[in-house]
Amino acid sequence: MESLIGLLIGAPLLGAAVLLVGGRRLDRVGHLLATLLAAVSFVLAVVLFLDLLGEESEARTLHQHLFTWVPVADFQADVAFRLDPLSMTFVLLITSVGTLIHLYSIGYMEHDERRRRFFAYLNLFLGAMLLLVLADNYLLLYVGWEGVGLASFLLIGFWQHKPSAATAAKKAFIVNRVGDVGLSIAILLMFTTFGTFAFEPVLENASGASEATLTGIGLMLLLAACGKSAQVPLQSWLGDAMEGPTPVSALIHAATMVTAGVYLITRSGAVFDAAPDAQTVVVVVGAVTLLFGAIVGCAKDDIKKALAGSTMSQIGYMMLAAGLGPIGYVFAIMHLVTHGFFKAGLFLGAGSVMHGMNDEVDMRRYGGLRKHMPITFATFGLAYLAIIGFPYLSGFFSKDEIIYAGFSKGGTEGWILGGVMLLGAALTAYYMTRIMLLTFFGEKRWQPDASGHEPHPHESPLTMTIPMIILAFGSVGAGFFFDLNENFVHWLEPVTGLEHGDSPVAHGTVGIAATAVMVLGVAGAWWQYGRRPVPAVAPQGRFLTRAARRDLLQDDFNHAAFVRPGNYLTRGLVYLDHKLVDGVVNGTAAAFGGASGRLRRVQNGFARSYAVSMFGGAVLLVAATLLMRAV
Amino acid sequence: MNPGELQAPVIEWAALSPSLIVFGAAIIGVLIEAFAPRSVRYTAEVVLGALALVSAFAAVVVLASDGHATSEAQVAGMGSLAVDGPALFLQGVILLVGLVGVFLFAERRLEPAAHGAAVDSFAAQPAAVPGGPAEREAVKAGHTTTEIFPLLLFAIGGMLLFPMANDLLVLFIALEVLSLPLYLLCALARRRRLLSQEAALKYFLLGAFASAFLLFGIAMLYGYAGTVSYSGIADVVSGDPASVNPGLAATMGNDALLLIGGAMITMGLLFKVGAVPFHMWTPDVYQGAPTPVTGFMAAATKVAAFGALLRLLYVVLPGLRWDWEPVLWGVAIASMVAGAVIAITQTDVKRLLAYSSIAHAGFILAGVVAVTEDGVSSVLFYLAAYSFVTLGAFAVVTLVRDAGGEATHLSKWAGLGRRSPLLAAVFALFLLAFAGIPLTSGFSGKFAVFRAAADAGAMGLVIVGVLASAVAAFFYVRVIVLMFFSEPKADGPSVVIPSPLTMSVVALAAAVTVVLGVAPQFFLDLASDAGMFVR
Amino acid sequence: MSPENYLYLAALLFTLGACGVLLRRNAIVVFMCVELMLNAANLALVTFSRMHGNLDGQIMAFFVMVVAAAEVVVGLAIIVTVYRSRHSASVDDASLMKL
Amino acid sequence: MSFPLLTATALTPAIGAIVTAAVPSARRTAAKWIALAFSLATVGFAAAIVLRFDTDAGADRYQLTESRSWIEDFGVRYELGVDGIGVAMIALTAVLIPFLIGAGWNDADPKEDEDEAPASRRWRPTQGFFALILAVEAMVVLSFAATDIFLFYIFFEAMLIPMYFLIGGFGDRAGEQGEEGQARQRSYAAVKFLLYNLVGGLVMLAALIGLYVATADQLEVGTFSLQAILEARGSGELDLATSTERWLFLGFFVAFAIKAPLWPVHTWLPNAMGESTAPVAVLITAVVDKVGTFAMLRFCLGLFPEASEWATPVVITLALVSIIYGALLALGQRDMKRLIAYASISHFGFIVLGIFVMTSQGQGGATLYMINHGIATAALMLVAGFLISRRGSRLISDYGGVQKTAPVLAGTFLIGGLGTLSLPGTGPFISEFLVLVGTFSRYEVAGIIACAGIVLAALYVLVLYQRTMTGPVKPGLEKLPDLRVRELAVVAPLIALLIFLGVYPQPLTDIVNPAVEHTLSDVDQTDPAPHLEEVEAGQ
Repeated sequence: MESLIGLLIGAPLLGAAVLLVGGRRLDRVGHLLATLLAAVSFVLAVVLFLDLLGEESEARTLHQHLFTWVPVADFQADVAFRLDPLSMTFVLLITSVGTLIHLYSIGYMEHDERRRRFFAYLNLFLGAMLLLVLADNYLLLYVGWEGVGLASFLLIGFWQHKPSAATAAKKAFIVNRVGDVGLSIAILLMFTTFGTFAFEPVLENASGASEATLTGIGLMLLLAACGKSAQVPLQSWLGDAMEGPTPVSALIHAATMVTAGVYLITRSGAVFDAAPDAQTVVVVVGAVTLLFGAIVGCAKDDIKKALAGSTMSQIGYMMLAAGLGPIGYVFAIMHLVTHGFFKAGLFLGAGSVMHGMNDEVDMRRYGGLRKHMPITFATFGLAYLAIIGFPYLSGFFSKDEIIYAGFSKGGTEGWILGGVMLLGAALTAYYMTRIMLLTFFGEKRWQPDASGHEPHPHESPLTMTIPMIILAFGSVGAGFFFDLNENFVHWLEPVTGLEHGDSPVAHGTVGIAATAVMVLGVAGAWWQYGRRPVPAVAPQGRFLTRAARRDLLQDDFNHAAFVRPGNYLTRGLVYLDHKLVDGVVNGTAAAFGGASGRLRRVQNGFARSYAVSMFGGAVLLVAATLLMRAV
Repeated sequence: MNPGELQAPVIEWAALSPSLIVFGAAIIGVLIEAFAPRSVRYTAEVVLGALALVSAFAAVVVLASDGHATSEAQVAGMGSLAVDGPALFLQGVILLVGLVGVFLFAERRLEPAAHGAAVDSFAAQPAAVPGGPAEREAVKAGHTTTEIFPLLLFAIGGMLLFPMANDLLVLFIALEVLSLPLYLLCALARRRRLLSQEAALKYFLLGAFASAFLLFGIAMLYGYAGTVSYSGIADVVSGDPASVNPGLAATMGNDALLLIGGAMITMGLLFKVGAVPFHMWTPDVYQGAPTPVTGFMAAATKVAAFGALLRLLYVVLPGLRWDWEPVLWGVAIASMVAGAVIAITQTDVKRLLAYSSIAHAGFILAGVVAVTEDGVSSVLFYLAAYSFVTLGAFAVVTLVRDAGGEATHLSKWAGLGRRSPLLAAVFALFLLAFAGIPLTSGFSGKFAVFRAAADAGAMGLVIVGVLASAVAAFFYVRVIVLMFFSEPKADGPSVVIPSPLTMSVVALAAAVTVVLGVAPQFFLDLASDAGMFVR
Repeated sequence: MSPENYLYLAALLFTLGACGVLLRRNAIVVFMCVELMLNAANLALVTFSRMHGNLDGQIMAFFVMVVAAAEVVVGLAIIVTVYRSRHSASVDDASLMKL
Repeated sequence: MSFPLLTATALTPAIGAIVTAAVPSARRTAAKWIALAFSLATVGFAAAIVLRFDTDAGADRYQLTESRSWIEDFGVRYELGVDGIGVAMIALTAVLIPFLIGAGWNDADPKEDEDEAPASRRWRPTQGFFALILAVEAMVVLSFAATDIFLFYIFFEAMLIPMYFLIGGFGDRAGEQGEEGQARQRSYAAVKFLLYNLVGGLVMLAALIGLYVATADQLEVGTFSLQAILEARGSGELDLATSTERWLFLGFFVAFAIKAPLWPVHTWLPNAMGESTAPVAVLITAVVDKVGTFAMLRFCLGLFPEASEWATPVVITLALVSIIYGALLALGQRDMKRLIAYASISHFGFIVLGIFVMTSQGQGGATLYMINHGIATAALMLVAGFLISRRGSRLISDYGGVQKTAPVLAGTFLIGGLGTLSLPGTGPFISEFLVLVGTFSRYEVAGIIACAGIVLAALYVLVLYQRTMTGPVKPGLEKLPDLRVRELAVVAPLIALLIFLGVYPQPLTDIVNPAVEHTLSDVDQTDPAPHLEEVEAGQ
């Protein structure tokens, strides 16, 4: 059974390699091959899942050791995998959503001449993501971690001819690299502390290390997680990443890759549990991002960027939950899974809308699309209800649990966290309703595009709608299924542990409060966008609105704080290198040249002056000899 | 022995055969000039010169293999000449250089034939006024100056004596015998005769000035020791005047006389090797003299003069080591630095090589300063290596010509590597050897000298030497850049295909440069066997 | 008279000669000054010979005279050639080569 | 004595150089094939070296040794021998050269007008180009194999000359500067290269002589034999005075630092790499410069352990400055070859850092880094060279949107770039991470500063990629041809190697590890233990 793990990762990687190396010959079958291999992965995942279910809940762990990777003295890195319920959960999410999105992309990318490459990159992503969640040590995880970064880079910049896409891709990679430094340093710290960086020995011995070290490791892991999961302060890339094709946004920047940070923190739970300061920081980051993303999501007119803000915000929930420790891990993951379904559904819906609207992304130019795209409307609508936490749909269960866990933190902190999350829930309802209203309701507002083509909204082909439908089912039912008999909790408990906090607010009360704020948010949105026609051009808005449209000035800040000084520094150094470092060298050469030119003039051509030099030399020689004797 | 009875001098004919052969040949050469018809003089002189030098070299080899360089080293000629390792080694080098020099002198394919007669690089009628009717007539008649060959042989003879000189008298005579012919040779260029004559004038006046110093130094040393014999002076210096009349001990041993005299003699020799600050004649003379003469002079004079200097310092003045060592340090450093630095901005190939020779004099002095047997043999090796590189380089210079004769201005060498890659490559090899790049003879020599200096504790000298080498590398490299990386100019010079004579010179020099760089062991052995001076 | 006085005279002559070389322009005169220096050396040699009571110095002096004569031949030949081509015997005029 | 494998490996390209140079001018193509054949034969010998090398723990430190007398008078012997590091470096050299020959296949063809010169004296640039490359290879192999310090020095210096001609004699197609201007730039670069390295070499020569004198002082006879000196030091016969050792160390180190090159003696590299053709640039940075870092490991640490330790803080600082400085300057470049050159400076900082932190991970990583950097830079630089040869400009701003017209070129360029930025899954990642681990376990702050290089590397590579390959197609590039078969044949194996070494570097680490252990024991160092064990031991 273990050997299937390697196969699971290998299938999509093989696909990527074949498609990239194979070249144009594979243009006609590439997408099918890639989808098939994704499906193979999914089937293998299911087989492994059934196998795990067959085991006792404590024995649900599979190991596979492929080969020794880097052996240098004490530094022993292996290519080895670990499949336990936590990674299994991810594997199932990744392969299922991944396969669906492969399927969807067949239709979505039908007219793109570089479709084969697109599928190769998708397969590459799948392989790397699986490697990330299946690795049994941090170094191998790092490989997957950067691998998904690479795939994300390639896919965001897939339409490279657009400078904005290329810039966004670069930005994503570099911001992630900043996070990766965190992961690097964390691994370095682990190695110097534990002499290893494999999960088991590190996590089992974590309590033996000093708290300062663990806090350091934790903070560095958090930095990594911030980069990958677009958490404040490394959140700036996610909005721009929407330049990529929509299936990519659905798969990578909503359902799977961006949640890797949550995986990392959950996986390293033992470290965080022993480092409360680091946990606090995780919680703070989660809370800040939760609000940050929500506010940005409220202001964006670009449908995908609005959804991206939402993604950030939802991951903020997960982060916050993961920061709470064993109270929250399970629910962080649960929200992660449900979010994977409904957010993928939302993005696919958005993609479907764009597909029918000549790739228009400005929601102010949609309106009334429900009549033109009934399936899209229905599936999008269901996912919408799931995310705003409509009772008994997926989001309701997972989000309520997190809010409850926040209250359970106890004391002032509990109240603050709970309050923030309720506020976030209201905002979620607000911005999602706004999207819904702007897109599917109201009057049609579309106009001819630059080339004069009037869009003719139409429903998307079957390859696109089927995945949407399936995801809609997931959005509706997953939460309920997980909550049934606490299925999910029992499944993950052996890995993450579970604690029941002591909440000052009853579980039911939280549910009611959440529903109430949800209704409030919906109402607010309707008040603003449902009652009256929406202007096709955005009003100027107040300062907060304008700031939110500019992603709360994050780019301006980064630009002022890093980019511009960096540019000056670089330019200054180039100047210095030329003038100073090289200048010293050239100056030395010039000095010799100058000395040469001057000394050369002594040779003036007059024999008598030569004789003077000789005479002087003789005198010197004699004098020096005598002087030597005198001394 | 009755007083008043004349004691016949004992002359070791065999041991002195190399120089005797050369002098004999020189005299025959003069006779040929006097009596043989003009048409056969050239052939006769060249054959005579070559034969004489080859047989003299053979004599040197025989002497060396008989052990005269090592166990059988002796003082000959009534104590005035030394036949020992350094002398024989340097004689061998000088003879080879001289032989090759004959080839260069005899080259007649470079100059365009004057009215049907092949001519060499020397003036048709040296006494004639440049550009005057007499000269035109001489050129028209196809006259050549075959007197150069006996002059050359006399100079070589003097050079053979110079490192052998074991008393001050021979030192002075040898100096003059080698110098006087060279003064004349410098004046004999066929082209640019004004420059040639100017070179001769400067060389002559300064040379005479320097030899006056040397002579006065000799007088003082004689005054100090009461003898002109090296060993006698050395005995006095080391405080053992047993062989001298004890009654006169009071007038002897005046240290001021010793120090001043020693310094002045040293100065005279330093002039010949072209060390700073007695170097100023070098660039002018090297530039003005006919290039074959420059090549010969640069190589052979330096060898001979360093031989004499070594013997003087090692045999006569070792007791004064602490006095002259720091002074020579200074001279060595000044030569290395000044030679290398001034060369950077030179624009004439021959002047460039002149400054380079000044810098090399400094490097060799570093080995001289070591005052060890290793030091001697390293200097011997360096001299052998250096002389061939120099000769080869000047031989190449004779080949690069345009309408006005040799194109010595560096700008004209631009792109030579494109036109004649092989020649340029050979010249580059010589330049790299000058620069001391490994796998060339220059490196082996430099390493030997520096190691000897360091061994003797002169690490400071080594460091300065190393830095000066770096500066020197700059201008060698500049020439290479010019030859290979610049576009050839339309009116640039062309490379003349020479006769086998010059060709063999270049080939031999290149071969020696490579062999001494890659497999120098045999020659190092020779040099180190030859490292002992006889007293 | 103490023989040392001859030495002082020799030194004086030598210095005079050297100064002449440095100061005079005419090549012939410069050359004569060199001869003066050689002869100063000769004087010193002979004096020392007398002081030491051996003949080495005197023999040396004879050799020097011969050499000086040879030098005159060569020197005058060169100077005359130069004079004929330049119509000037000034040492300073012969300064085409420099730097 | 068994078959002299090391000599054969060096002799093959040397003979190849002579044969290639002798090919008549009209047979240009034959010369290329001959050169390629000899370089491939060298690969064969190198493979034999790898196979014959015994990686067992108890095996000799230096293997395949050869010893012949050479210049007895100087105490110099022709002594060859390799440890694992040497084997790895020789293998790298041998493997890269055929690719460089393939990549430079048409770089040295004479211009049309030059063909009209009279046949007897025709300038033969093509023959010269390939002969010089082979000559460099021969000398590099010998310097990796020499266990006599003097022998090493000879080739360390001598290789400058063919390199010099390669840099100064052959360049890219003339761009905007025009033929003349470019020739001037090129010869400036060549001279700078030569003088810089010559100065370093001469300083080393002084130290070399000093070492000889010191050994002659304490042992019976002076020697240059590395093994003899190591043995004498081990047995206590040779014990250099502290100040002597430090001076000698400095002399050696300066030479190697210039060659490597380390900040602040790096400025020759951008010029040299910028002006020369891409294969030559690769030859400089991937092969020749490695001799410098290799020599630090073999000679600086081996001969002067105490002085090495004494200098460690300074060297580490310089290495860190190199890492950051090189990366920042790479960001500021407008010329893509100069950019790659500065990136190399940054990478050499990592290598030196790894060497001087004195841990197995650091030194093992540094060795792997030398290999991986060679391959990654070769891939990136060669593709950049292909691009430049199409457009005739090195300016980044002259390109844009290349991936649209030449997707394979863009793709290979990207992979080369990703290797350069040490993406996990490519070889450089492993080496860089090992260096970081090695550094961090002893000097935490230095490790963290070095980590900044990770971000900067991503920045300069991706900025380069974005500006040249993406965006709208720049005018003049619409018809840019994609990689040709020859070019692909050069790049593809390099990329495969890059990925292979990232996934399965064990064959390499097996060879390198024992050598690193020996080097560490030379300097008398052991790896720091994990803190946790210390704590436990303390309890």
